[in-house]
Amino acid sequence: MIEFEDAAFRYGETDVLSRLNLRLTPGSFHFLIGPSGAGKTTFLRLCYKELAPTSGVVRFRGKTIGDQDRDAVADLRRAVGVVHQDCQFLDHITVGENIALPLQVSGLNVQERADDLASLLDWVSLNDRVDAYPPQLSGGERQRAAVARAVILSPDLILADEPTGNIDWDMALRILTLLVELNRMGKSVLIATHDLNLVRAAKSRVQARVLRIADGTIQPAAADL
Amino acid sequence: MIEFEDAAFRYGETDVLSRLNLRLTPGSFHFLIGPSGAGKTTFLRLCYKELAPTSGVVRFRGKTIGDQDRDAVADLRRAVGVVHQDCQFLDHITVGENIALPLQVSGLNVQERADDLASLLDWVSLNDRVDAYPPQLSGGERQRAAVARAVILSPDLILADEPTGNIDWDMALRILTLLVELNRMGKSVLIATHDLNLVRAAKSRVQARVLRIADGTIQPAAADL
Amino acid sequence: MVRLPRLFAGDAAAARLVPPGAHSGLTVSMLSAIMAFFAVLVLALALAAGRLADDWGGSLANSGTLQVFGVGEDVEIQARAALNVLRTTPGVQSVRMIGVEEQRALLEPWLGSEAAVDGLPLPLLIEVVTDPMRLNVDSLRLRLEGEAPEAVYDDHSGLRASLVLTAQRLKVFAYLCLALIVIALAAVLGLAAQAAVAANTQVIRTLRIVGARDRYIVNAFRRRFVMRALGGSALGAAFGLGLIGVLPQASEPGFFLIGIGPVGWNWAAPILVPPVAGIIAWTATGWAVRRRLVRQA
Amino acid sequence: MVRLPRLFAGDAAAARLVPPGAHSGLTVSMLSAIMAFFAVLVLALALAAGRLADDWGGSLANSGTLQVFGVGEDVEIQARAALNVLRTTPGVQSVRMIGVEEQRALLEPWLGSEAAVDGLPLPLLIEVVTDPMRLNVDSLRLRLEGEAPEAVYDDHSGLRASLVLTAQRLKVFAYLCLALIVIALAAVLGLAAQAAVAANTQVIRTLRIVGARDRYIVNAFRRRFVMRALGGSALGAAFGLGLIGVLPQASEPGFFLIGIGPVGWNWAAPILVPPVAGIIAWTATGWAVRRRLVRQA
Ligand SMILES: Nc1ncnc2c1ncn2[C@@H]1O[C@H](COP(=O)(O)OP(=O)(O)OP(=O)(O)O)[C@@H](O)[C@H]1O
Ligand SMILES: Nc1ncnc2c1ncn2[C@@H]1O[C@H](COP(=O)(O)OP(=O)(O)OP(=O)(O)O)[C@@H](O)[C@H]1O
Ligand SMILES: [Mg+2]
Ligand SMILES: [Mg+2]
Repeated sequence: MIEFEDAAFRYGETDVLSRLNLRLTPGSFHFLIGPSGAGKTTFLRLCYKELAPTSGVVRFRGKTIGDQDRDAVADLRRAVGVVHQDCQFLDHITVGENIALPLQVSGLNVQERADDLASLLDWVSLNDRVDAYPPQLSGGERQRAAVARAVILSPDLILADEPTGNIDWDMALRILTLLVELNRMGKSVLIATHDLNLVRAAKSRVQARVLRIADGTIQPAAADL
Repeated sequence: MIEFEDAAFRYGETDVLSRLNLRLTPGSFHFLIGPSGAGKTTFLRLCYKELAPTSGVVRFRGKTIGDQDRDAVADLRRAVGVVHQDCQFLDHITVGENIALPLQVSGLNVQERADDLASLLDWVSLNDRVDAYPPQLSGGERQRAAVARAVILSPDLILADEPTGNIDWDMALRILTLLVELNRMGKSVLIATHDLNLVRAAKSRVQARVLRIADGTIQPAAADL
Repeated sequence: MVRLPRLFAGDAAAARLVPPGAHSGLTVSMLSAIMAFFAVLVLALALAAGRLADDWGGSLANSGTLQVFGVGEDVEIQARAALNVLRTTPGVQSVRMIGVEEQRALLEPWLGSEAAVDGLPLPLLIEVVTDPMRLNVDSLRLRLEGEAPEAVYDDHSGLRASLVLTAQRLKVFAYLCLALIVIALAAVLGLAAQAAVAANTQVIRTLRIVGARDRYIVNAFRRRFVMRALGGSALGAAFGLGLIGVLPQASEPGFFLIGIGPVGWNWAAPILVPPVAGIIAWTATGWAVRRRLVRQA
Repeated sequence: MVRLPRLFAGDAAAARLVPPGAHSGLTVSMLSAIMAFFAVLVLALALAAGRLADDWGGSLANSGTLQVFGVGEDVEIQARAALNVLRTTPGVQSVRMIGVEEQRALLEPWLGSEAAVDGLPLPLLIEVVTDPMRLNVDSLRLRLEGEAPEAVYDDHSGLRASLVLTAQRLKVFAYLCLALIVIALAAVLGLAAQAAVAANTQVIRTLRIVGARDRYIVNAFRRRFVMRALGGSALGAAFGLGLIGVLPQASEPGFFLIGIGPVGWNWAAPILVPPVAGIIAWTATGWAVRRRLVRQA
């Protein structure tokens, strides 16, 4: 699915990531853990090419991302669903329209998918907030809407950055269940989180591997957590 | 410190909070828990008058907040430090300037307080990010900066909305320690959170009371968590 | 311009993704309106000046005056001889006797009341309409000298030169102003487009992140921007035309200086102002959005 | 204006809290520059028209022409008698003989070449400078009839009326345009201020939340906005003055229509344009920020 080969990244002078050699196979389920400021978000942004590695190569489905033109990158992003840490919404359109945004920009018919949208909203308990605007949502509601938007195109790879930071444990488990379900359907999932309870809860349901980010590089974590 | 008398709040048609009768005494330490979308953020916004109750009365230090003019409300806010769930920063000035913002708008000399600022930044491990701009911070760094800004004026009341949602456990404990320390100096603290581990960790250090928000009203939670 | 139909219909949905944001919108309309307003005024001025130059240059260049001096019978003889000469001169198109009354009216400002003119022994005046391309003034003068020595031909060249120069320079000045306004409009719309794009960096980022292609984003911005430029400039142009309409026209007495109302098909020229603004807006948005996009992943 | 020193010095720190944001900034400078540019041009036009009206109205109203007809000695006698009458008429300030050369120059355009004028028995022309408030033209005419019957007095009233009317209407038109520009500038700056405020809702919210008073926030916005209006309009005014400077002036031959360069102290008037823009910007920001603030807790 995604492959890092000697990839490194620095913001200006400060190295954030280096010597990344890593492969996410299709259908895998990964957690990415590490202290605040370690580079989890940076790593995810490398995966969907919001950032380009300062050296080395990132490949998506075997193709080097850096060599592709801008339209190809747009297409790549339709195959990747991202839950951003600071949920990115358009504040002037409704929550429902925001969630359907990936459909709209891909030129798909939003009306035809209304049923999918409704059942997804049900799952994240947002059906009564669908006509609100993003600034009218509570922090947790925003995060759930972001999850819904990430999966609406049923992408092959789902990247979730701290998707449960602002929500209570019951809702966190619901979202985890959703992601596990998608993984069972063959999608790859990568969750960056600092919540070890979530990692433990997932391990009982799916064969999840844990990556630890430390000192600018990413290593599989020891089995025990 | 803050007193709610029959206060209620609704956004448009939807009741969020009702029949609030509640008193936070000076020097107290409270947690506010409840599911996502229950009204935690709304309650905090009533405390520092970003929202006004649709009925009933909110008093700060014995004075009804609604009766005060805009300058008095500005002064009230200098006595209240708030950690927002969606950290509110000015993106075009540095993190250090953002943290010092309450000093600046109060007309205090920022230079004179440089030492306080430095030790505070030390505590939240942000001293090497002080010249960055807020969009260059990681999610957890932003949250720590928000905590620092909330306490820089050493306000009498500190309201923290999900202050540890994006940071790892060790850092969460550091921030808890900071807030407990301030509470020991006589400040009142109110933390809205969904993280029961944090509540448990606090109970071992300070005499914290827990308020549970449910069905639009706030009740002291049962002793067991 | 192939994409014009799509601009007006197909991408309303995409355009909704860009916030209507009072800031960029109002100023684009405003700027377009103001520039269009001045453009119409200056255009009218240029057209009027052009007309003036044509009038003065044309009618004066196409005419001359023949003065025949002398007393009693002599004048008649001389005039007849002179007219004979004119009739056989290539380039002379028509001749007209200027009556005594008309002659007096011309002289009055310089000589005072009618009574004063009465006593003057006025020459006989003949207005000659010519084709300046074919008329050889020197040979005409030579022939007149021979056949009607008391007749003097004046081709107005002195007076004409300065009037025509004025009108032509006025016209050049007005077109210069017009060019200035068009350049300023392009600059202003370019800046406004850049500003709108800068104010919506987050929107662009979000659209890119969910997989929108560059062209989709450009179209989303373009529609509203072009609409506003069109609307604003149409309003400004209408306002300008209205103002010109209520201005005293060239034909009214005492207004030769500000009779700048367009005449005939000239009314159509200001109608070109909004489409030009629209095309500029179209280009400016495309340029600004693409410029921002290449800096963004 | 008590707060002006603070505007220029004390609140630079507060002003830093409002993002420089290309969008609002560029357009405010731009708008101010364009409006100031046109304001200066139109102001110059108004001043020139005013001068023209004064010239025409003034010099023509303050003068008349006395024509003395007759031949040889008789002219001298009549002229002396007429001068005597003038000298004793209240309201007559000075008299001047118009020489034959000058007279010929006046007639030439209507009579053709110099040779033609030579033969004319020209009247003796006397230019009379008068105080129109005190001069009674009718009684002057009556007295002249008695003492110098060959002398005719003309007070130019016919020609004067239409020229003065033109110049005055031109002046009114120019001042109307100026008023229009000032109103448009106020509207535009008001909208721009509102736009800047709307674009910075988050900034205002953050400042309020950390305990900034309304006045502090108003000042934070005001400084940069006023600076930009001042800077932009100064640039525009300078550009306008520059353009006027390179325009052909009234004194050059052939340019009576566009000799709009300011004269003497008039040069100072366009300098008022930037301060006016500054004051408008000051008021507009205050109004816009306070308007937003009352809607916000
Ligand atoms: N645009 C940027 N410019 C400069 N430095 C940046 C930028 N974005 C992030 N950083 C820095 O890079 C480091 C890694 O950031 P990143 O957001 O990847 O951390 P993270 O692991 O996601 O942390 P968190 O758990 O707090 O979200 C941080 O120290 C951060 O300050
Ligand atoms: N501006 C608003 N307009 C309308 N409804 C709103 C607005 N802000 C919040 N709400 C709604 O009010 C309810 C309470 O919101 P609030 O932000 O107080 O929840 P919360 O307890 O803080 O939740 P979370 O834990 O997810 O942050 C939510 O259902 C939310 O959608
Ligand atoms: Mg992160
Ligand atoms: Mg909340």
